Formats: sequence, structure tokens, C-alpha cells
Amino acid sequence: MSDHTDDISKHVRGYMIVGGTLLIGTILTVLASYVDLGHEWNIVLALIIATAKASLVALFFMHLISERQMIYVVLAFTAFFLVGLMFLTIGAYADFPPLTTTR
Amino acid sequence: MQATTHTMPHAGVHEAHHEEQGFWRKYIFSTDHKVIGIQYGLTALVFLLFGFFLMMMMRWQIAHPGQPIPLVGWLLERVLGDVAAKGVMSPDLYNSFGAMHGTIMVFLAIVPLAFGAFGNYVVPLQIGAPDMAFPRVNMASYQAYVLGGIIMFVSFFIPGGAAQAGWTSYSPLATSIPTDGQTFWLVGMIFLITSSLLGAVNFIATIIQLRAPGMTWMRLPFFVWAQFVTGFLLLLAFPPLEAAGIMQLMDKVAGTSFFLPTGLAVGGELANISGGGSPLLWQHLFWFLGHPEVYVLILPAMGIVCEVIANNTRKPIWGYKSLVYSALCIGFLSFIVWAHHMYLTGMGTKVATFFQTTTMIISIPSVIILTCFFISLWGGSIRFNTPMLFCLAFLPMFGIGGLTGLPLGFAASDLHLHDTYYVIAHFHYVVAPGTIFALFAGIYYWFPKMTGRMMNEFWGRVHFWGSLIFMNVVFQPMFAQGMSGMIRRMADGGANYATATLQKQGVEVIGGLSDKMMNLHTMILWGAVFLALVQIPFIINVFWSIKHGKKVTSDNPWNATTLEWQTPTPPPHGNFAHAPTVHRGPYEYSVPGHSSDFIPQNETDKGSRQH
Amino acid sequence: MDIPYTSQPRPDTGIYNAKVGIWLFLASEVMLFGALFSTYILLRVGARPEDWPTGLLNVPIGTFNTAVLIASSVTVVMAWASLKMKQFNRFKLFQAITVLCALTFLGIKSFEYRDKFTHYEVWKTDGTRITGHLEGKPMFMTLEKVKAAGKESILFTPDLHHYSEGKKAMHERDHGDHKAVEIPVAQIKRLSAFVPAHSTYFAIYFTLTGLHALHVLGGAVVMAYLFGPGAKMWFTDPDRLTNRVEVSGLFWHFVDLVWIFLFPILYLL
Amino acid sequence: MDQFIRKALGLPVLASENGKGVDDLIVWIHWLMIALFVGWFIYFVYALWRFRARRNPKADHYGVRGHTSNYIELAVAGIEIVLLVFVAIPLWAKAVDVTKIPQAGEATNIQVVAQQFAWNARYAGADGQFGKQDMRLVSSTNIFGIDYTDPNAADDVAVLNEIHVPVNKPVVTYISSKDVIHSFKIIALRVTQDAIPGMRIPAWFKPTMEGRYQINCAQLCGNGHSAMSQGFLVVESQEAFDQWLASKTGGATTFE
Ligand code: HEA
Ligand code: HEA
Ligand code: CUA
Ligand SMILES: [Cu+2]
Repeated sequence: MSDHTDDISKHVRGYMIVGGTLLIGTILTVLASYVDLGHEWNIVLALIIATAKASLVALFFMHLISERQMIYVVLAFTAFFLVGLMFLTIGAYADFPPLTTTR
Repeated sequence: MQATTHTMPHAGVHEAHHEEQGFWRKYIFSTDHKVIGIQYGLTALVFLLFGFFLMMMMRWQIAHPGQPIPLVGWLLERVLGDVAAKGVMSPDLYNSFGAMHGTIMVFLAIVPLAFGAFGNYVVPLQIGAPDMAFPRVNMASYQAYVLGGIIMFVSFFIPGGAAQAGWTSYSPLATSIPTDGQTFWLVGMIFLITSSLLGAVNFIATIIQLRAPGMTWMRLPFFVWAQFVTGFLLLLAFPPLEAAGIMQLMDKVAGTSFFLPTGLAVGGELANISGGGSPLLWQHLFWFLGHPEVYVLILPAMGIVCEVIANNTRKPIWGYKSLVYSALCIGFLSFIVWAHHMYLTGMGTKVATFFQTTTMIISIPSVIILTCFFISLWGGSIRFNTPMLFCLAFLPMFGIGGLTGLPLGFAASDLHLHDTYYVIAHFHYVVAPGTIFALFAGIYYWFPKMTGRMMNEFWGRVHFWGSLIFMNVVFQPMFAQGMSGMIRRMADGGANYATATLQKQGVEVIGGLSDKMMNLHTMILWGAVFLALVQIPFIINVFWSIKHGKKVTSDNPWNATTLEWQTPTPPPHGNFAHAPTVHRGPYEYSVPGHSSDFIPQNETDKGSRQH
Repeated sequence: MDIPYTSQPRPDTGIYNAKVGIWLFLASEVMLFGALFSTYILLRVGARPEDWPTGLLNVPIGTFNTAVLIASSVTVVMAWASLKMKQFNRFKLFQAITVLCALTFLGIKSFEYRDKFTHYEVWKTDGTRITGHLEGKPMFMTLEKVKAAGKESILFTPDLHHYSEGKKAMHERDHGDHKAVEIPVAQIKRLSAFVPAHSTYFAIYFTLTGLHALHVLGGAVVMAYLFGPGAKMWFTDPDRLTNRVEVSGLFWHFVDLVWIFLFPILYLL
Repeated sequence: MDQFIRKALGLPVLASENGKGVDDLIVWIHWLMIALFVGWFIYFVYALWRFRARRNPKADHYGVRGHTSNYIELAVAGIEIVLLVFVAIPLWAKAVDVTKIPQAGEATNIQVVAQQFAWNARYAGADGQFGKQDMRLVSSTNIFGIDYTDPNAADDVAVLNEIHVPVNKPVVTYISSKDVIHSFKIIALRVTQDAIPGMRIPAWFKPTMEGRYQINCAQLCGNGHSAMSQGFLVVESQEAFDQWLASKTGGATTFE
């Protein structure tokens, strides 16, 4: 939330830099996928880059870096519930993996 | 705030031009939260009655399996065809009606009534706002609801009839039934979910942004808090079901296998699908909504109960802050208890421990809320008018429903009670004599604000006592039936499992359903019939009183403190002539040293001393 | 009374209404896509490796589309900044580019979809599996349709490798000759194009990208509206228009953000 | 007292060892519920009578000032925690973990596959080894998807709707389904387990009373759900059971 014109023009440079970084990130992701690190590590690396890119978008393009507290609260709860949904659901499968072939 | 409104007069807001509006703009495509609230209310009441009607026919079938339904049997046969041949309800039809009773009651009746109708009408008034933050989104929300409702309703008449897989629509059953009912159900649900999401965004934004000056968070009436938490439940719990709905729709129409495992057989032979999916995933995504949803059903009801109790005990609600924190706590916890509906899906010790623990924890804030209401009675000067009677009855009824949730919350006792009528009785005590009673109270309580006339008190009492007695006649026996092992969703009411039936076939078994339990069906049927009869005075009362009820003599007939009573009756478009300023908490009743026994929230300190 | 804080922020919360609204909406979108991502993880973990294609999608095209979305994210925030700086014409320019980017993205995506609909896998009764193309490149062909047409065999141009051989095989793809083979219908257990019903991979691929594409489409419509008729608000209530552009931009960034995750998990891993 | 509440609650006959804990938990939790409900209800009626407007025309702004309610709330929480930690959680651990049942070694192993609308069961036969199973081999003549190339499969015994088990010995059932979700429930034995296609979930019980029990299907599974009642479990003496099993042995893995 910056309201002054001169402020904004400073931001514009920032947007360009972030945009460039994102493009570089994309190329990195693609390159990284061609390097064989072992399947798991390829996934981890790809997700790390993706998360970094997503954070850039959220923080700078979506101005989260200078947003009001209330929005943080809403997003924090959302993130928490999402993590709950993912981990508990996936966790519930650990007990009985799906059956395809068994004795 | 004033400044804003002055610098931007009517800036692009079509809603602001409220001079001459034609009939369509005023009543059908209105963006006024009060009109939308009433639209929601009437539509939802019709669905409530329809849902009950479905259940009456089912109760007949349960009590007299295979016998033609009296009065309406022929009609069913005419409109639905073979599924009701000779006026007898076939198992297919029973399953359709059961699934649609659950769906209609939850998504088309109670939520729209509690959240859509009361929330829309009352929340902006109570926080001193001119309207919802996004009036057109509000209208879209209602329209999506109506569309969803129409799709659900139409599905009864398509070949094969409506969805048959229960309101829970478990896969693979839901996609294995070849008719299109489930497709309609899913499309209808997507509309209803969209409606709720739009509503939730609007409510939360309104409460955050449009509170009148001085209306701090801790001065909000509890009803507003309840709606606020409800909004978040809908906002964050519905999307996973929307995702699941889309996936089940794909399974149904595009032949995918999201919820269908490898090696699934249909009619003996391996199904021609890719497989690789998981039926349990649907259950997780469904109950991730399903559990928060039940608090969506109860929180607004608690909000209404709180308003009415404070008003009719003429004293502040005891422990306002604990109420607020408990509601927030319930809201938070309700996202992490869902798998208590799934204990018997092969859940291991660790996961079960987690969900049993959270389930027990979530019962504590409910106990706190109820306790606060009870204690609020102490020292009051209790007026027993119709809204108050319904609210008082809510307390023990919700108590029974809530307490019987506890044995279901432990995995080991749920082992015996799961999918029996004990569960049916548990949740109907919370939603029927619980939530419905609170909603009745809300109708009697806010009716004078909406119409300028009171509802008839005598017929109100008849409605109350009749409903209280027959609700209990209907649902109390179900605890006993469930405990004895009677399973739900039985098109024959369990006749196939009854000792008597088996003996007739010459089979001697241990632990079949006893005659005593089976005979209770008759009693429940009559209970339901009388329950329906005592609704007649209510329906007449509602419509009669609009024109002929006793006129209110003031804008504040109940001598209440909250802001909705400080507007003209009924409130005009834009609600308040001037933005009210709030000076005090919501329930300043019987303040010592004050001449009248209530102080409205917007009364200045000076004004109050002049009395 | 009119509805307050449609263009100016409310003093105590510091935000105007629509921004609260859009963030709440985005929170619900997070849960929507989050549930689908959870599904992706579960399906993937549950799938046998040979049933989960890797390296089947066209990476250069996907990369290009990613770049298109990122570029549009820059232009959409620039459009907003231009309004903030009171440069209406520049806003129009950036807004137009954004809409064009959105359309480009959708165009490329539909091209990709088409490609998949004409690509087939045959499961033979002896347990072997071949991917490739059918004679005449039809879409959505199935075994039932082949049988209904009374054909005894199909003419099939196999790919040089099957996706279950993994990415290695794909990298080593040489441009040898694709010879069509004839496969008797009697030897076919299952025949499916790369459509959602093909496997859980394509089920989740089409659901995720389809839902994402719907979001792109919705965003494009709003953006086009603000470029066209909606832009007139600049002359009556410039602050409110700026807010609208910001809010639609927030939605657009979110759509971009979702794609940033979709791209690696669907194309690269 | 104990018998009284069991009767008052309407708990059905109990014919298994594993069901004892379930019943006890149900009884104890109902004691808590009754105590709370009766306590609150008495208070409730008294308060309504004492503070009705006619008797008490002027309300007291402050009302209750003590902290009794906090103690009640704490007590409720306390009792719940005790029940949870000392009863419910250990009980569940025992109920679901078939490797930890008493005398696991002697257990009768049965594989149950539900279908619309009947119960199939399979015994390992004389060699005590189930044949290899693959759900992709399922057909109308091979309900369990048995891999007949596996020598262990040769003497497996399959039955439809009639499952026999010996008395006083734990029974481990591996429950699955072919088509939709069903639920394997025998009320008097306090055993319930959803039968989910694509999963095979173990559940166990230990019958203590000879006789015939009906198998209930507790999960909505289509229009025959209420009539999915032809399945029976017969609990009999070890000798009778052995005889019965022997009479079935001989490659009866398919049905007519
Ligand atoms: C509004 C709806 C609502 C509410 C509020 C609740 C509240 C609770 N529910 Fe319920 N529940 C449902 C609606 C609701 N439920 C529905 C619809 C289903 C079935 C869905 C289906 O399968 O189709 C269900 C099913 C259900 C199950 C799954 C059962 C099964 O399928 O096997 C479980 C298990 O844990 C459960 C537990 C609980 C618990 C612990 C609470 C707790 O929150 C309750 C806490 C409340 C109290 C503890 C009461 C406190 C009051 C007092 C102490 C005062 C006493 C008062 C007087 C004497 C005047 N519920
Ligand atoms: C909010 C939810 C809700 C509500 C309120 C109700 C209300 C009722 N329900 Fe239902 N029920 C469910 C949700 C609900 N139910 C669900 C989710 C299921 C599970 C479905 C499944 O298995 O999938 C279920 C299942 C269910 C069953 C089990 C069926 C089975 O397992 O086979 C039974 C059996 O008796 C039953 C009965 C009743 C009765 C008698 C009422 C009565 O209390 C109804 C009372 C209604 C009224 C008294 C009507 C009042 C209306 C008016 C007064 C209209 C006024 C109109 C105007 C002014 C215009 N319900
Ligand atoms: Cu099988 Cu119900
Ligand atoms: Cu629940």
C-alpha cells in the first residue's frame, strides 16, 4: 500500500527485477530436472525453486510484504488448515496402504 | 467515514440509486440485504417443509414396509413412475429420498435459513451498516442457491430419479449407480458451494469493514460473532468438497478413477476403468467439510439463542468473552476432528488417537457456551414469550444431542454405535429440536422488525408445545433402537434383521432386532404425523400475521439493546438515516441506577443519564 | 447511507472492502487447489511407477507458457502502477498486453490438449503396452468404437519408447523411422487416448490444468472488461478503478502462482 | 447397578470377549452424560421457576459472581481426559491391532470379501496358507482374484454367506469388498469393520457363545442394502468346525 507517485515509480524497477528473477527461476527448474539427483531429490529441488518463485510473486507482486496484519491472520489460518488436510489425510493412509496384490 | 461518503456520492454504485425500482428490481433481483434475507428465508422454509415431507413418506415405509403410502402414494406413482409402483416406496426411491432429505435439510434448508436469511437480514443491521459490503455478490449468492435448489429438485423427475448414495455420496457407490441422479446432485452441489463461498466472503468482509464507529470487536452482539465464525467455516471447508465434487463428477462423466481403486468389479466382472484411485480420499474430503458444516448448522442457532435469552432475562449474557472465545475455538478445532466419522474405515491407532483427542477437546467449548447460557438465567427476570420458550427448549435439546456425541467420539464405543439410529438420534437432537427451534425463535423474534407486526402469541405457544413434545416422540426412541443395533438407511426399517422375520424363515439367531424395537417405528410415525400437524398453526401464523398481526407500537417492541431495533420498522433501503455511533456493549440490560431496564448500544452516556 | 470504504481504506483496518474480499476469496482458492494437490500426492504415491508417466508432456511448450504467465504478472502489476502514477494510456497498454498473454496461454494450452487427445496407448492381451498414434489421428477413439465400426485391426504408429521407460529413454530419443504396425482388435485389451480416463495421472493432469485454465479464462474476461467498458470509471472514480485493477491483479497473480507449482509437478517430475 | 444400566441403555446381548471393553466404555460414558444432564436439568428448572418475571420483576445486572461453573467445566474436561487416556485409546489400540490379540497364534484366519449383496469368505485350507491374490484377476468365477498359479491356492476353501468359526478362539477377518463399500457388522460380537474396495483391513473378535449370528451390512451399498441379510456366522465347537471345514476342502474356490 504505497500511495505516492514517486514511491510507485521506484517500485516499478522492483517489479522488473522480480519478473526477471522469476524467468531465471523457470529456466533453473527446467535445467534442474535434467540433472539426475535421484528421483526424491529432484522433487525436493523442484519444489524448493517453485516455493521460492511463489513467494516472490506473493510478497512483491501481491504486496504481501507490506500488507495489513488481518490478511496475514487469514492466510496463516488457511495455511494451517491446508497443512492439516494434507498431512492428516495422507497420514491416515500410512496404516493401511491400498491393496493391489497381497497374500 | 462521513467524509468518504461525501466525496464520492453515488460513485458508480448502482445500488445507491434506490428511488424508483420496479417489481423485479425490488423483489426478485434485489441487492438490498433485507430483501435478499427474506428471499433466502422463504425459499429455505419451503425446502425445510419439503425435506420433512420426504421424511414423512420414508417413516411410513419404515413402519409399514411394502405397503402403499396413504394419501400421496398414487401421486408418487403418477409423477415418478415405476419406483413407486402401486404407491409403494421401492428401495431405490427410499434411498433417493434419504439422500435428498439429508442434502435438502443441510444445504438447502438450514444453512440458507440460518446463515443466508438471518445472517443477511440481521448482521448489517446489528453492526450499523447500510448494507452488505458487496450487494451484487450477495444477489449472485442467492441466485446460485436457487439454481442449485432447482437442479436438486428437478433431479427427482429425471429417469432413475434423484441421487441414491446418501447425503455423504460415498464413492464407489455414488458413481456405480448408472442413472443421472448423482450427476445432478454434484452439479447442484457445485452451485450451492459457490453460493456459500460468495456469501461467506461477503459476510466476513462486511463484519470486518462495515462496523459502525464505536462498534469494536468486543461490542459485537454474539450473533454477529457466530456468523463471523460460520463464515470462515464455509470459506475454508467448502473448497475441498468442491474439489472432491469436481473429481467425482469426472469419475461419473469422464470415466476417471479418482475414487475408484484398481480391481474394482461391477456385477462380477472387472470394471473397464484405469483404477488406481482411493475411495477413502472422497471420505476425507467430504468430512473435511462435513464436520465444520455441522457447526455451521449450530453456531448461528447459538447466536440467536444468545440474543433472545439476553433480551428476555433482561440481564447481560454471563461470560460474553468466554462465549466469543469458545466460538472461535470451536471454529478452529472443527477443522481437525473430521475423521471421527471414519473410525471404522480401518483407521490405525495413531490417527485415531489424534482424532479422538481433538473430538473430546471440541466438546469443551460447547459445554462452556451452554454453561454461559444457563448461568445467564440466574438472577434474571424471565419473560416466557414464544421466542424465549423455543430458546429455552433449545438448551436441554442441544444438551441431549451434544452429550450423545461423546460416545460417538470415542472410537471403541463408536464401533458399536456407528451407522446405527443412535447417530441419527444424536444429530437430529442437535439440528431438529436444536437448530430448528432456535430458527423458530429467530422468526418469532425478528418478525416484528421485518413486518411491523407481531405474530400471534397463543398459536405460537401451541406450535411450541406441540413441536417440543412430538420432536421428542420422534427422536427419543431412536437412541434405544440404535443402541440395540438398528442400522440406518434401511429401506425396510430393519425388518430383514428382526428376530421375528428370521423366525418366520426358520432361522434362529442370537441378537436379532427385537419386536419391542421394531414396534417403536409405529410410535415414531405417529410422532412425525403430529409434528407435521402442529406446524400448520405456524405456517398460518406467519402469513396471517403479515397482514393482520398486532401492529407494533414502537420500533423496539422487545425493549432490546442491539442496533437492529434502533432503525425504523421495517428498515428502509440503506438502513440508517445516519451512521449510528456505538457507545457500549451489546447487552446492557438492567444497569443499576438507570431508569429503564435497557440501554441501546447507540445511546450516548449523556442521553442515558437524562432518563 | 451509502456503503463506505469502497475506494478509501477503512482507517482501523487499513484496507478497502474489495481487497478484504479478494483475499478471503483467495484463501478459499488456496483450499480448493490445496485439496487437489493433496489428491495429486496421494494418487502419485499410490500409483505403480509404470502407470505414472514422466516426461510425457512437452517441456519447451510448458516453459514458454510459464514465461507467458510470468510476463503477464509483470504487466498486470505495471498496469496498476500506471494508474497509481496517473498514466491512463500506459495502463491501457499494459492491460491489453495482459489480456493478450492470457489468450496466448489458453491458445497454447488447447493446442497441447489436442495433442493429447490424439495420442494413444494400447494395452495388449499379452501384457505389453504401446503408445503412439492411430491412423488418421482421430480424437477420443475407444475400443468400443473400433469394435462398433466392425474393424478387425487397427493401424498404429508406435512411439519409439513407452513412457514407463522413463525420462532417460525420452532423452535418448533418436529420430528413427516411425513404422505403422497393424494390431488385431482381438489382441487389444484396452485402448485409450491420453484423456482423463486413461490413468490417474491424466485424470489429475486434466483436472488441475482444466480448472486452472478456467481461472485464466475468468481472469481474462475481467481484465478485458477493465480494459474496455470498465475503464471509463477512470473519469468518475479513479481511485475505485485503481482498486479494481489491483484486486483483479491479485487474482491474476494467484493464478500465476498456482501455475508455478503445476508446471514442475506435471511437466518435469 | 451395572446390569440395570445395561438394560436401561438397551445394550444387546454380548457374546464375545472383545466386546466387554466396548460395553464398559459405553456404560461409563453414559454415566457421565446422565450425571451432567440431570445436574444441569435440575438447576435449569429451578432457575426458570425462581427467576420468572412474575416472581422476580427486576433482574440483577450482575447475576452469578462465583466460579462454580469453571470447576464444573474443568471436571467435565478431566473426566473426558481420563476416559480418553485410560480407556478409549488403549481399547482402540487393542481393537485394531490384530498382531497384539491374545493367542494370536491360534487365531482362525478368514478372508471376507463383500459384494452387492452378499458375503464371501475364504479359508486357507489344510496348508494354512492363503493363495496369492490379485484384485486385477477378479472375475465372476474368481471372486477373490486368486492367482491359481500359486500352489498355496489349491486347497483354499471359499464359502458364500455361511461362515463358520470355532468358539473361544480369536478370529481374524481380513475384510475387503469387490464393488462398493459395505460394513461387516455382527452386533452381538461387537465387531464392525467397513469393507472397502481396494483395501484389505484386518479385524478380530473372539466369540464366547455357540450359535448362529446374522451378519449385518452397516454401510449403505445400494438398493439391496436393507436386504443384504442372508449372511450368517456360525459359532461352533472346534470339532464341529474342523468337520465342516474338511467337508468343504477340495478346491471349492469357485462357485457354480
Ligand atoms: C449441528 C450439528 C451437530 C453438532 C453440534 C454435533 C456435535 C457433536 N458431534 Fe455430531 N454429528 C452431526 C451433527 C452434529 N454433531 C451429524 C449431522 C452427524 C452424522 C452425519 C452422518 O453420518 O450422516 C454427526 C455424527 C457424529 C459422529 C460420527 C458418528 C458415526 O457416524 O459413527 C461423531 C463422532 O465423534 C460426532 C460427535 C460429536 C461431538 C463430540 C459433538 C460435540 O460438539 C458436542 C458438544 C456438546 C456437548 C458436550 C453438550 C454440552 C451441554 C451440556 C453439558 C448441558 C446439558 C444440558 C441440559 C441438561 C439442559 N457426531
Ligand atoms: C439439518 C438437518 C436435518 C434436519 C432439520 C432433519 C429433520 C428431520 N429428520 Fe433428518 N436427516 C438429516 C438431516 C436433517 N434431518 C441427515 C443429514 C440425514 C442422513 C441422510 C443420509 O442417510 O444420507 C437424515 C436422516 C434422517 C433419518 C434416517 C433415515 C435413514 O437412515 O434411513 C430420519 C428417520 O427418521 C430422519 C428424520 C427426520 C425428521 C423426522 C426430521 C424433523 O425434525 C423435521 C422437522 C421439520 C419441520 C418441523 C418442518 C418445519 C417447516 C415449516 C414449519 C415450514 C414453514 C414454511 C413456511 C412458513 C413457508 N432424518
Ligand atoms: Cu452392503 Cu449395505
Ligand atoms: Cu463430526
